[in-house]
Amino acid sequence: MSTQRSGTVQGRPDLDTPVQATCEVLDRRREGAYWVLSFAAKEIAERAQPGQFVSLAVQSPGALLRRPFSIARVSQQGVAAGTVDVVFDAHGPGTEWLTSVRGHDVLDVVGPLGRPFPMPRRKVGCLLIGGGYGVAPLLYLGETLRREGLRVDMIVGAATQARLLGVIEAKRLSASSVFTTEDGSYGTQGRVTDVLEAVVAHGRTGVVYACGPNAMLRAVSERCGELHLPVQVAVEERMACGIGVCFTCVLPIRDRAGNVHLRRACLDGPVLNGARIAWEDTRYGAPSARTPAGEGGDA
Amino acid sequence: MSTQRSGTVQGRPDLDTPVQATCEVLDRRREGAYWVLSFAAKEIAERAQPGQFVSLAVQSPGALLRRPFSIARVSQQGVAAGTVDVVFDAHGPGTEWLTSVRGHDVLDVVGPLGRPFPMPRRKVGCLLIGGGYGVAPLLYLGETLRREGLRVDMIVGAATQARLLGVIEAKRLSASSVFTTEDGSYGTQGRVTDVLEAVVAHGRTGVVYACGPNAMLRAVSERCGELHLPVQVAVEERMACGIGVCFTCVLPIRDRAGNVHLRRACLDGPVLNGARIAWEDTRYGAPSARTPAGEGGDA
Amino acid sequence: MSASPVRDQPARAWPRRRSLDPADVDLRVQLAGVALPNPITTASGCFASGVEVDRFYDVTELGAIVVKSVTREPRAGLPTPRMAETPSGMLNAIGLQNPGVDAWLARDLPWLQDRGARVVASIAGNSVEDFATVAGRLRGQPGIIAIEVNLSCPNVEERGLVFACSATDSQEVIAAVRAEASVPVLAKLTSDVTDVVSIAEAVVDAGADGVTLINTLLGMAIDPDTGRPELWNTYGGLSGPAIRPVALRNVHQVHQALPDVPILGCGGARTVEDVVQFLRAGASAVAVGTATFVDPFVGPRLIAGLRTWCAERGIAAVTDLVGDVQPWR
Amino acid sequence: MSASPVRDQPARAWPRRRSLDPADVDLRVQLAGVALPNPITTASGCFASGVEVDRFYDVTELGAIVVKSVTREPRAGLPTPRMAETPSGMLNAIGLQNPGVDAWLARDLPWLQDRGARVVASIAGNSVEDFATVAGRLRGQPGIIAIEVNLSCPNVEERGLVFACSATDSQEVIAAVRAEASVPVLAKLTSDVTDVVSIAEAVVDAGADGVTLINTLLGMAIDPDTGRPELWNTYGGLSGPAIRPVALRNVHQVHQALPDVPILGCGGARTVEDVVQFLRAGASAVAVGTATFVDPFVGPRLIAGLRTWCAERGIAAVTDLVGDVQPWR
Ligand SMILES: Cc1cc2nc3c(=O)[nH]c(=O)nc-3n(C[C@H](O)[C@H](O)[C@H](O)COP(=O)(O)OP(=O)(O)OC[C@H]3O[C@@H](n4cnc5c(N)ncnc54)[C@H](O)[C@@H]3O)c2cc1C
Ligand SMILES: Cc1cc2nc3c(=O)[nH]c(=O)nc-3n(C[C@H](O)[C@H](O)[C@H](O)COP(=O)(O)OP(=O)(O)OC[C@H]3O[C@@H](n4cnc5c(N)ncnc54)[C@H](O)[C@@H]3O)c2cc1C
Ligand SMILES: Cc1cc2nc3c(=O)[nH]c(=O)nc-3n(C[C@H](O)[C@H](O)[C@H](O)COP(=O)(O)O)c2cc1C
Ligand SMILES: Cc1cc2nc3c(=O)[nH]c(=O)nc-3n(C[C@H](O)[C@H](O)[C@H](O)COP(=O)(O)O)c2cc1C
Ligand code: FES
Ligand code: FES
Repeated sequence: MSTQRSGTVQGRPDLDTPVQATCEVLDRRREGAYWVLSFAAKEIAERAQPGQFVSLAVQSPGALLRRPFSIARVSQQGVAAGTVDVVFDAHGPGTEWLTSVRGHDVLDVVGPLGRPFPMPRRKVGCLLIGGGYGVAPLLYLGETLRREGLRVDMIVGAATQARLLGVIEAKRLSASSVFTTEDGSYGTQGRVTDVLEAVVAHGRTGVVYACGPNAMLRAVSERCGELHLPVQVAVEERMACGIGVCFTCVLPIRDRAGNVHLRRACLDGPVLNGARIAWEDTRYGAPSARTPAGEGGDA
Repeated sequence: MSTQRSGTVQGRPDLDTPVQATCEVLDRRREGAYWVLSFAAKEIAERAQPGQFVSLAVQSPGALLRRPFSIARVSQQGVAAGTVDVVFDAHGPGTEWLTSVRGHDVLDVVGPLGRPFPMPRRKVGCLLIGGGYGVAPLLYLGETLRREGLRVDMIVGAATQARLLGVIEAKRLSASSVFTTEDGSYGTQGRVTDVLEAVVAHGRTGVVYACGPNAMLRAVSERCGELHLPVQVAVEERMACGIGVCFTCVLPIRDRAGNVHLRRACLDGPVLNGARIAWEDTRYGAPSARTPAGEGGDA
Repeated sequence: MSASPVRDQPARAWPRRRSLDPADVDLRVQLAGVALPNPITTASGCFASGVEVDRFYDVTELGAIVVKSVTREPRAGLPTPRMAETPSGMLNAIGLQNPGVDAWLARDLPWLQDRGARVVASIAGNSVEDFATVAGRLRGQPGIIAIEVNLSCPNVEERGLVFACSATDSQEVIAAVRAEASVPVLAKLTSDVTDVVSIAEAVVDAGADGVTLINTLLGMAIDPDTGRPELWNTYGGLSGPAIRPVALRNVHQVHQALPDVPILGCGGARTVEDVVQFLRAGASAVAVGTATFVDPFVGPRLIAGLRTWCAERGIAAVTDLVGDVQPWR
Repeated sequence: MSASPVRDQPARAWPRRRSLDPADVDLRVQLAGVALPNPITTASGCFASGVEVDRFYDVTELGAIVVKSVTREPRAGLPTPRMAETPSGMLNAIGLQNPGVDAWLARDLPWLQDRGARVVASIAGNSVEDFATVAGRLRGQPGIIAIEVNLSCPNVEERGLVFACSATDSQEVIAAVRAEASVPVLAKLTSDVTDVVSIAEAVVDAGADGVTLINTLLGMAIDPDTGRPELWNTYGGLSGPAIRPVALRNVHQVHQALPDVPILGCGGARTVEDVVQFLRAGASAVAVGTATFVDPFVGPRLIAGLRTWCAERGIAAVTDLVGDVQPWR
């Protein structure tokens, strides 16, 4: 039985286009160092795929722009059908404001947005590597891969135990799971890349999916390159619009001919082929940013 | 027994200076067309006098400035000691936001601010004339006058019955009370000034106190002038600071020598001698604003 | 009686007229001789090429679509970070990323033409010749109803000084574009000048059929912790509701000085009330930029909202509002 | 690892230093040769004469008190409405209401002197002679540590053009004030010019010991219903957080061009992070205006907050921050 609890919805009826909806908040709870927000968004739930994101209007004073969050879970069946979850880290005014919403409050949501994780074309082992709240969309992806009958292994990393997300779900979901913390407070001390090669060997990995800080995604992409493993990463870049109209969220992507183009992370991503990102032209995870020369002030 | 429920308080210990306090919201309820907001503000309650106001920080998006509201009631005794009430009309973003606060929310309040209604120096009949939400501070004043053993009569006016505030309290408080509505939906059809002279004669009025739209205050002041009655009015003017530092809230006041000076309504008012206001130099209640020539753009 | 005395006692209130059926409100406007079905357009650089928002609604509902500025050659644009949020606004430094005029004509314009959109082509360059060349390429293209000349570009021949900061530089560009263009030409000006009226006069003298006011304000933000500018480019353009008062002032100043010059108002418009302010200040149409980032449906919402707003007040034609300011003195 | 990759991966992060005891942080700064105990001052016209806020806290805690601009003769100022709220900002048109320099010296200054406040006298006028006369009256007054010259006034001898919009007009005023003044002179400039650096150079050449950047931006708002400007004066000055990116850009531009010229930063500062941005952009001290309207205690809050902020980051002296921007390229 499905309960339709969302409010006004604007958009085209096509299932491959995003909508704008006013959504009733169902729950907002803590999960370790993070917050989980659930809201009723039938039209978004039925369109969503793992790796896509939603953008939420926030009401903190002076805040103008929406805030993008990966879709962490959607419920298709039962009384919770049409529910969308996001997991977030409260660290700035917009996310702090989100911790203050309560059940029955109404949120203005646009989504689902962006390119989802592509499903493997063959039956291969899938290694999911998540850092911090980046684990959230991977748990959603993992469920989907499992439903397709694929083997899932996981590496979950964070700075410290409190910031490790989804330990129980990861264990439940995957054939094997390895946890890393930088301070060694849980699992292996170190970073996700320190254990990557061992897990790949062990899990007969055919494709890697990763989400987390861009510096981590760079390290993972580079390691996968060395191991000749395909890798799909869900990136983050500051987004003014999230819908492809502002060109603030670009990343340098190498085409087949080797030429680098700046592509919109909100439209061509957030899931991108990690091997195609010209990481050396970004400001992520390297001592100094090497970037194409710009042509001065913008209008 | 007094319960101290307010949060941080900043300010000097002197009872004649305002403070800034974070105050717990106790209640927010509808009253006719208006809203009543009660919050715990011990230091403000013990300093407050009728006619003074508080200024509340509002969190509506993009709003910068505080919103001024007359103090409608303070509780000095019992479990509610230290409670301050304001009555407001929700018509713009800031006041709309205020309707969304709930019990246990915390408000940032500065007050009490401004010059209160002066108590009569002799035992005279006091006529209180309120329009719309302007009745709120007069009920507070009426209680105080009654405690001093003075006769209180009231005229309460509004556009229509739903916007008549404090009908029951006015009846309880005053020796006589007259109600006017512009559409005749309750009491006498017309305006407060239409019944003023009759009430004055009947109540042996020695002083008039008024609060309401400035155009009403002008009409009341002019009528009292003709009747040679002292009149104290609590005015409204757009206030950026409420504490006397910005000079945005000025009104033209005639000194004893007849010279007009622009005085700050937040500091020299909001209660002013209605006979001293050079109403003809304001934009209130007259077909065209006659004003001193300005000297061009400001810095 | 109980309402705000500050708000409700204007010496001359809008005459109370009978409200109308919203369907009877005439939203049509003329912008520099071009007929638009309503006064709501996009702002250049805030709507990409049109397809992106067409996923949400039929973008041909808009009065016109002002597309992202195109240049003679393709441009990669600037490295990230390209944006930072500021109080009620945002800074951007995109660096005019665009595929170049030829690719735009080949890949982006045909879709807009097919859909029947009214396209305002925005053009940018770093020399008079750049602008003239791009304008020439656009000549005779169906669907392009006007050219907007983005003068907020550094002039490489004048030590990088922005064209819109110099009356003579602006004039040269506009004259060259005017000579090439087969449609009305709008000069898009910046507020970052001492005297916007003199620049507006100059471009009109040079043949501009109207002006767009305003582009972003030059601004900056710094990460307090690291000391890094929030934008790779150090400086960027400030847009959004924060700049609306400045935009309205520019529109009003130019309209007072040059009442016959059509103005496309731009800068921080987000609500119906904002649009009405722009029209009253003297704009014939209003370009909406940053608000689209916040609300993809802002265009149709403003069109419908403006219709209702006018109907409730008995305003039969939106053009009645244009330039209608009632000074206090 | 889980924190924002955008924020947390600067190519050169602030070197991690041991945190300090807040009491050990040195907040003292020099502004145009004047020693201040901390870099927080008031902005002219946003603190009246000082007594008003002294009801809340001891105003001598402030680095300095910049008082409301005074003129040769008393001024009544403009009729109301004098203010309108805008997104994250406000417009004002007060018209320099002040009692005149003689009454100010007789009635307001003595209180500040008695309290031992460090007073920056702000002066305004409509002719070079006006400014010179006022500056002369202030000569030798104890407690006045500097004079700030409000150049955002119309010059009646030049068809009402604002002094700060013309390099030569500004120069004449500053030279005349410099000749009369016995204390350092700060020229307060506007951002509403094509090239703020050239105006800053001009006033420094004329003898200014420093510059205050920026005054309000010229803006406008209209009541959509009535068509009346929200301000009696039609135009007014935009202030508050909305303009902070513009203010920071002005400070940075002038500091880059004239690194030895002391700058009093002003425009939209409200939080400790804002103050740090101004210092990094190149300001030696920061004047807080509109924020006082919102929070009467903003001054002491920023002083204490800055101390803690520096202590947590191991920054021993606030002067270490001045001008410390790390460009991306
Ligand atoms: C595609 C995508 C998916 C994301 N998914 C999640 C998620 O599932 N959970 C989660 O906690 N966070 C997620 N983020 C990051 C999240 O959007 C930011 O943490 C949030 O916008 C911060 O807002 P704020 O007001 O709290 O902080 P502020 O730092 O004050 O934000 C100021 C501005 O910077 C932008 N910004 C700040 N941090 C980031 C960031 N890391 N990435 C992009 N923009 C940023 C904000 O959107 C805003 O415009 C995602 C970001 C992107 C781009
Ligand atoms: C001394 C004083 C006492 C007041 N007491 C009360 C009261 O007891 N109950 C009540 O409902 N209202 C009272 N008001 C009016 C109240 O302050 C405004 O209704 C409120 O500020 C409107 O805010 P808004 O955001 O909802 O509306 P908006 O109209 O969007 O406000 C925009 C700006 O205009 C100002 N403004 C708008 N209306 C007024 C007004 N009438 N007077 C002054 N400034 C205004 C706001 O403060 C704000 O800065 C009082 C005003 C003053 C000056
Ligand atoms: C991300 C972004 C990109 C922009 N690109 C352009 C551009 O290419 N050409 C142009 O003339 N203006 C450009 N602008 C300026 C806008 O067209 C508009 O003038 C400005 O943003 C003010 O309007 P707004 O506040 O409604 O956004 C851009 C603005 C933004 C925010
Ligand atoms: C109400 C008001 C009055 C002002 N009066 C003056 C003035 O008399 N002289 C002056 O130089 N600046 C004056 N200013 C400008 C401020 O000093 C300051 O430059 C500007 O407001 C920007 O800073 P802020 O955003 O911190 O307010 C005034 C500003 C406001 C808001
Ligand atoms: S966020 Fe606007 S294009 Fe990607
Ligand atoms: S409101 Fe600022 S002086 Fe009265």
